[in-house]
Amino acid sequence: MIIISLLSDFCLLIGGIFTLTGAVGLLRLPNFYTRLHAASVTESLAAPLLIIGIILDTGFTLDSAKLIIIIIIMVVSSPTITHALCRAAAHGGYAPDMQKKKQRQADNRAKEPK
Amino acid sequence: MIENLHLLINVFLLAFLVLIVFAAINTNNLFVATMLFGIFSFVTALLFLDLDAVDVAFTEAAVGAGFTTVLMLSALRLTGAFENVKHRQSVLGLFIVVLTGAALIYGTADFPRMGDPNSAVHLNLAPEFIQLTQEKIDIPNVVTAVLASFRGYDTFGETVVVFSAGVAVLLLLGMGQVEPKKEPEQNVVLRIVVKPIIALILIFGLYVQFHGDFGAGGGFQAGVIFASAFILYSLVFGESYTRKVIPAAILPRLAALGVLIYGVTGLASLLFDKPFLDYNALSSNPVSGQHTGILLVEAGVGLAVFATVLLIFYSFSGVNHNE
Amino acid sequence: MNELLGHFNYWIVIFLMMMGLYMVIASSNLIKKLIGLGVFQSSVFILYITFGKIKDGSPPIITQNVEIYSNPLPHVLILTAIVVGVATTSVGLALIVRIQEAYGSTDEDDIYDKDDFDIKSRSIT
Amino acid sequence: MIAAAIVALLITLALTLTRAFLGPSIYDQILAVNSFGTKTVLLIVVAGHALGWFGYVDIALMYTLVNFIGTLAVMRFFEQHKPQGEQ
Repeated sequence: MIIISLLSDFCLLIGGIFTLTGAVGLLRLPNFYTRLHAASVTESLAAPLLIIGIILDTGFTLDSAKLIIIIIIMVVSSPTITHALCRAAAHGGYAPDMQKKKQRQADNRAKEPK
Repeated sequence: MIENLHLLINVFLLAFLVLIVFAAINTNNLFVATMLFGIFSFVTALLFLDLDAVDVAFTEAAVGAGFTTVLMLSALRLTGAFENVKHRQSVLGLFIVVLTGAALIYGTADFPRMGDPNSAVHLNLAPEFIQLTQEKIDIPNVVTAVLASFRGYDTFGETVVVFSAGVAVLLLLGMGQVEPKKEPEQNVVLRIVVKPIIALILIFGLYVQFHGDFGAGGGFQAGVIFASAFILYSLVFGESYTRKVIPAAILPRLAALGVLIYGVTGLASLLFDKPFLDYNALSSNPVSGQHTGILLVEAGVGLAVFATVLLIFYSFSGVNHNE
Repeated sequence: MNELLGHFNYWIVIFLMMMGLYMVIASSNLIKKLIGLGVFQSSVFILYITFGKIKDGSPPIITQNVEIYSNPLPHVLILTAIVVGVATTSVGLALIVRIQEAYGSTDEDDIYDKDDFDIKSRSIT
Repeated sequence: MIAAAIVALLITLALTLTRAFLGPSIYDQILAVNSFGTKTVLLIVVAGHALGWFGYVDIALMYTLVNFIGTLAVMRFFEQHKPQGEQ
């Protein structure tokens, strides 16, 4: 039983670290698409990990069955929302500014020789 | 340890609430204000959960965070999303608000401390209700027992209020028509993901409806959850298809039917020389009579709330703004 | 310190309430006024539920081995109040949509201006 | 360890809320609000287990669904409204 308890603690720890990482990314990264990336990718891993940590602690009950359903919904719905949001942003005139980045690189290259 | 965690969560949630309202005051974009109001409801419900009010948290999450947000958004679609940038000079308003707040905070000095078991609120009525629920009704959830049986008359009034709100919205906006050309664009991923989730929401709604005696849930919440499945369907597949699944004309009748089920359950007890809404009359055994009564009444509430919520949603989405 | 923690919730709730009131007074947009009313409403709900809490109590759902239950009456009251609150909000929103159709604006100042104009033109003709 | 997870989630919520306030574009705010909802579900599950909230699982399930529907509704109505609004 101590192994399950340790495993549960491990899941909670890793899940907590990932959620924090995602939040820092959401706050610090420079533009919308990178923030979307940070928030959604960490979420897909952190959410199941945290809930699995709780499931291991509760044992095999009705509650844990419902928690598994929550995991399934989250794993399906979270990427869907990300996809729809990204699509809406891209179609809504908020396209990623590739041009600018190339421009920036070109500027950097132009600067370097000096 | 657990005490400290309670305190930490409490303080954090209250701070979130204050920050969210500050941001909502400062923004000019009404879309953002509505979204912030949505998460305000979320955090409120979380706070209710920490304060032992499971049923209230459930209702706030379903009704406050879910339905109100959708409703406000569909109103914003018709009215425009931006507020005038000029803010009204309201030194007087600020003065009134500060004065009222100071008076109220002065008043809190006489309040009982939070969680005090000897405060006047807890000494009367509540212990009796808990006692009586165990003796006479024999269902675990005291809130459902008080809601549907002890204060059944009051809940009947509230169901009628919800019904008449639906009628008022119908009178103001009408049911409208939806042109098929206004359908949302095709998004294959959304369509595939949403279908099983709708089925799951419907099953969850039934579970909440019938599990209300034993845990959090009941007619109010189940009605909104059921309606939200159809709202989700119309968000993804388009309004005109939803109107084929549930025709607009049937909804007022369903809402009236729900109120009618409630009323007839009350009248049935009158037939047996008992007071209105006294469910003991419904069966030879008083306790099982109560069970039957609560089941019927909750079904009526669920049906009425479901139909009214969907009716209001149809009314808002049926208005054609640009004509 | 104990005294402070015992009343902390009430103070924040009143602060929230006043912010909702300020939103109703200060913003001229009708929808924002409704949001302010919603904030006010929710803070009253929190106040009631705070009254119902008993320290170390558990939710009012009867289970074995539990002695203290929190007060179920505020819960019942607030549960129905939430649903009725949404019903009234929806009627308010419907009224705002009609105002938008009639006046072309949901801003209170614009609506007053248009009303004045109409009265004047009627008096001229 | 469960306490640490709760603290991590609370800090996460605070950071996410900051992004929801800062913007700068509406899509950032939608993203932050959706992320806030998901983190709330996680907080309910973890804190509910640690503090013994009754019936927290049902409410977490409800929140997941409401969050999904709410975010979809925001995006749908924002798209529909777009032609009129300025940004």
